[in-house]
Amino acid sequence: MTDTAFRREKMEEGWNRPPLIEEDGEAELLEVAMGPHHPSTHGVFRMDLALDGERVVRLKPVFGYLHRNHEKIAEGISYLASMPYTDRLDYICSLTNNWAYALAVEKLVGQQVPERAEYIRVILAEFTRIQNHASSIGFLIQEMGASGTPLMYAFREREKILDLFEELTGSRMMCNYMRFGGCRVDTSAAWLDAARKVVDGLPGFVDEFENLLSTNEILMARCQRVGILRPELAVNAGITGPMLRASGVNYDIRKVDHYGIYDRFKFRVPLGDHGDIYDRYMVRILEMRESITILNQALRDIPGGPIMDAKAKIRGFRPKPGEAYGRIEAPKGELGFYLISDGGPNPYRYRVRPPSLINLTVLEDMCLGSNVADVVLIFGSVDIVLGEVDR
Amino acid sequence: MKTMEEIKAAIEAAAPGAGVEIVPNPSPSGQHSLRIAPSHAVAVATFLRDDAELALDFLSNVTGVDWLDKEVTEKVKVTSTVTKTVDDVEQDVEETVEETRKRVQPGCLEVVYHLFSSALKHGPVILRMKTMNRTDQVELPSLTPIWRSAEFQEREVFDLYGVVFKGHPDLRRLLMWDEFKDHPMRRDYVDPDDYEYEPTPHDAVLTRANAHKAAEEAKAREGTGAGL
Amino acid sequence: MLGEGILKGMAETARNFVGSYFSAERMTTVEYPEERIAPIEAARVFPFLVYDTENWEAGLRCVACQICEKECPPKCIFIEKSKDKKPDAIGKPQFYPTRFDIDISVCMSCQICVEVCPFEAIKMDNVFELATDDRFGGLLLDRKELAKSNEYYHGIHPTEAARVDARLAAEKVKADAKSTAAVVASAVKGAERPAPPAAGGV
Amino acid sequence: MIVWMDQFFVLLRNWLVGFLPVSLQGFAGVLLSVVTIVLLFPALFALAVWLERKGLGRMQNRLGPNRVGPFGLLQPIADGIKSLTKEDIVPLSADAPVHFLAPVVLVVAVFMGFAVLPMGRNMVLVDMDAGLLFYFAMGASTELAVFMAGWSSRNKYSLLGAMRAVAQMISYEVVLLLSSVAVVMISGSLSLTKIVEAQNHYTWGLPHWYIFTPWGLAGFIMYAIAATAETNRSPFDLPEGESELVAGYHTEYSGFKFALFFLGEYLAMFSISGLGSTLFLGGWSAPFSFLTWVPSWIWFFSKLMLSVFVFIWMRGTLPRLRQDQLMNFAWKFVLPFTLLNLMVTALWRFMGEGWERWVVCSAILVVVYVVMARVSLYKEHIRPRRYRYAD
Repeated sequence: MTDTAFRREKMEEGWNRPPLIEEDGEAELLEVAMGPHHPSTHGVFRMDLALDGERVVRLKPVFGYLHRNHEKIAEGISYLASMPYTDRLDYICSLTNNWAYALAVEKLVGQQVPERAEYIRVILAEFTRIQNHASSIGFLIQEMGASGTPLMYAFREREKILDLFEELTGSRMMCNYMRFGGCRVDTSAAWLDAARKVVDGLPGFVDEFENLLSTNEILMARCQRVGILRPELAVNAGITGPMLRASGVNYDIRKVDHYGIYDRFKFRVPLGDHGDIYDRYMVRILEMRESITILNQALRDIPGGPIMDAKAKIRGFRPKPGEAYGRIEAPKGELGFYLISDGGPNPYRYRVRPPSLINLTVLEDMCLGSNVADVVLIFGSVDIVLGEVDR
Repeated sequence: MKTMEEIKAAIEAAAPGAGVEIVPNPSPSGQHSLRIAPSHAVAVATFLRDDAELALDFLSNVTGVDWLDKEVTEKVKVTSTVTKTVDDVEQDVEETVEETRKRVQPGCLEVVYHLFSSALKHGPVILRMKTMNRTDQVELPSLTPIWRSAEFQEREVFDLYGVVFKGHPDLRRLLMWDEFKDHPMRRDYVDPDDYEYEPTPHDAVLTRANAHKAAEEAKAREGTGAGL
Repeated sequence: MLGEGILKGMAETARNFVGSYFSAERMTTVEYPEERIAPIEAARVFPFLVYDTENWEAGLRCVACQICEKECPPKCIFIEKSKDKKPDAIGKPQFYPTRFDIDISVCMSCQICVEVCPFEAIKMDNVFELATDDRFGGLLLDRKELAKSNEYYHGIHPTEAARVDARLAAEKVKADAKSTAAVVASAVKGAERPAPPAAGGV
Repeated sequence: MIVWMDQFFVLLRNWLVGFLPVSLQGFAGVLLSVVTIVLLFPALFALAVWLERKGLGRMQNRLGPNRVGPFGLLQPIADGIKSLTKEDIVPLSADAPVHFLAPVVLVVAVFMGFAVLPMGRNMVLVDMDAGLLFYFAMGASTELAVFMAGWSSRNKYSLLGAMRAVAQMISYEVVLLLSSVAVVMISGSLSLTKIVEAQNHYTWGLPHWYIFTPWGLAGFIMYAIAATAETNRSPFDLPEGESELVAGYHTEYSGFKFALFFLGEYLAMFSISGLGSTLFLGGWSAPFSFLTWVPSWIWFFSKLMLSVFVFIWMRGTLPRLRQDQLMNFAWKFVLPFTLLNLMVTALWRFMGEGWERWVVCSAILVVVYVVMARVSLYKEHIRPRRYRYAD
């Protein structure tokens, strides 16, 4: 069959149908499936949009393209063996995932963590937060069409932080570092000095970001009063992390739960008043600055001592029956692990509370009535990683 | 924050007949939970959210748990009065004997809600609900109208465990595709044979995959239609 | 507010444009195949098996206890235990793996096999250029390909290897003392296995 | 010698044509010039692509292409070969003839514009009296090509991109034209060679370029904004905003047709930069009187490359606007300001020589600019924010 004949035949079958749908016989709506392979869906994610012109009248997120059934896998392997899998949830910040899981298991078995290990955890978590926020802002501005310049600056700094991670944990992204009752390897003095040097360079980097972006009129025009999320809805919909604080709700699990040793550090929680994209952007910038102050304090005060609790077990780890929910303030929001033990070597139930997924609950509410271009931005400002959304 | 007993009392005062039951948690985490009757769940949830002292406005986590039917072997201390001769005198003595009994604990699907308060910064208060069984009576009331954050998580529980949430605005599969039949997170879920075709050092998987492949090819040869 | 923000941003990119020619801080690119960074000691890629003596087959530390196989999260290790015992490096009869395969296309470099191994027999390599065009044969490493000498281990992870050697030596002294004592007491059994070391990291 | 260098290409052409019979000389001369333009500008396109990738790379602290040839200079050739050997995909439901014609129409229309650009002294293909009008007529027909591409592809993203492109290009066409009118008012001619001649005078060694007058500067800025929008370059690259519309109107183009679109975009950028430098930057005239010995075409092309570099610089820095903001900006800010600029130009024309006209014209323009900018930003509620912290 010739190409033309084939084409003609297909057209008769209805391939030539114009891409417009009728709704209620009134408005002609354009249905667009944004994703799963769209440049700005951060991976494989789909939004089924209905557009009136360029205005969004309906948005349905579709998940599951990256679903690996992480929880099912974890129920079949030992507690320790799930640790490297947590790296692969939110692969930008593996260390906070490690911490959340370790914290949940420590709650389950009542494990203590030595002081030095707690300090190392805080240092690594704050480094993770900085690099996550920097690259998430980079991605956001990339989606605004700045040809990746802020993203590349973010990656430049992230590279330095990842170098630190690699030197300590042996891997840049899949760190697999924390253990129940401490950390896997100790930091050397040289590593701490290198970390201090990186921290000294960070304020300059944040300044660079701010010069480049914060007062840019185009960025302000694009971000201000777009994608507004009211605080009541944010709380009700379980939004956590910078997104919740950008809506003006003072809820930072580091301050609420004081998990680890966060009560020893002096830091503030930046809050936004409008709950729009610009607030989310600025809250992330300001949180980076607060993280730098935490890092400075932690690197100054870090004590000596062991990094693993003497009673911690690597082999033959069998928690007594019971359950525990441990949560931390991961860079993207509340990352929780819910574990039920039946006394066996494997968890009976292992549940991840993914901030990325739950923060998407309000995506439609934020996007209704705005432009296609804004949908991309609003989606970017939520800051998700599909590895965590789909698990 | 109030203790579990106080919360229980408060709920029972606000929603009589809620059938609140404290589920103790023996682990060092000490996170005890409250089991509520599904029939009163919405009322209880509304109370917990709106009560000024509790103000549990933030539903963090919704989890499904699958409890299979299981045969429990438990040692029960049975106390009975036995007539014995002690010091040549017949006496009624209370004697405790440990008996090993077996019984089948019926399985169920359970949904666990972790509640926090963003205003008062306390928590977690853990709510649990049970279905009647694991097969046909798997309906529970949805708490999405009370807390929006349950929307995707209840869809996930529906998808992976098969709990049907009544009153959920948009109950579709979340992670698996719509045509998928089973609920993969259930404990008795069996992987499909074609789960892994790739040769691995684990011959069992490989054997199964090869068998599946062969069967499928045979099927295709017979012309009885596509495999899956 | 009248375009200053835009100009400020343009100044920042201009600064980086010029800076990228002068500052190594800004230009962090490593042009990989020609240029390489110094090997990082902590780096972990895929596991290998340590052997002690000249002969790799006889000197393998692995006693086929299969803990790593059980603990491996993606289940990429496959071990067949021997039926007989052969003397190990110290001369004590031990089981040994007749087959030890690691599918590095499945392995996720998590190092858990290293952590759970009580015999310091499996360690992480830092060779990462393992690309091959044979997906199934080329990436399934058998025990011969996995065996690397203790000197090699010292070469890539010097501090860790020194610590491991010290511990093994201490254990050997202890085991020798015990076996001597056992011989003296004519308790024929002797120590069947070295006592598993105390739990705790690597 | 100086004259010989300056007129090198003209003399070369005349020498070559001299070999032919007189009856053919006129035609052959034009043909030769056309061939030169058709070869030269794609070569310049290759250079500009290299420059863009290298420049963007350096702005983002990357190396840019460096594998093909020395400094990656042969990269454009590799790209060209790649795009030539790629499969040419036409969507099943596309309107095939229109789909095929669109890139051709684009490139032809853009090439036509070069006919009237004076690229050096006596170096103009057709010295038309109404050269400016011809240029704009040709420039406007590129919109047709863009819409043909978007419509014929039968892709929703293409359609949205084409709709955006047409709206944007028509709006900014108006501004482009009106800001050029100011030049015509002063120089009194629509002929581009006359406009250059009018600027080719020097006072105290400095040229009489129109950019060095208040109305000229304002006109140039407005022209630059409109030119950026007209060529769909960042920050006005909405029609092909890859984060929103995948690739806009050329989503469904592959292989050489895509390369033609790419070429067309760059050629449009060259021609519009060339026109801009002709109108405001004195065309081929030297920037200082003591530099007049340098051949005129060198000045023209260095000005052109300089403006191309500014395009690249902006692309490396700025995020893109949203469609409605873009239209608002065009109709509510740029257009009124350009109209005002016309009046200021008239004032300048009739106030006669003297310092008063400098003061009066500058004052009017600055005051109106500040007031309009502030009012429009205020009305859109765009302003920097302060953030509060919780402890």
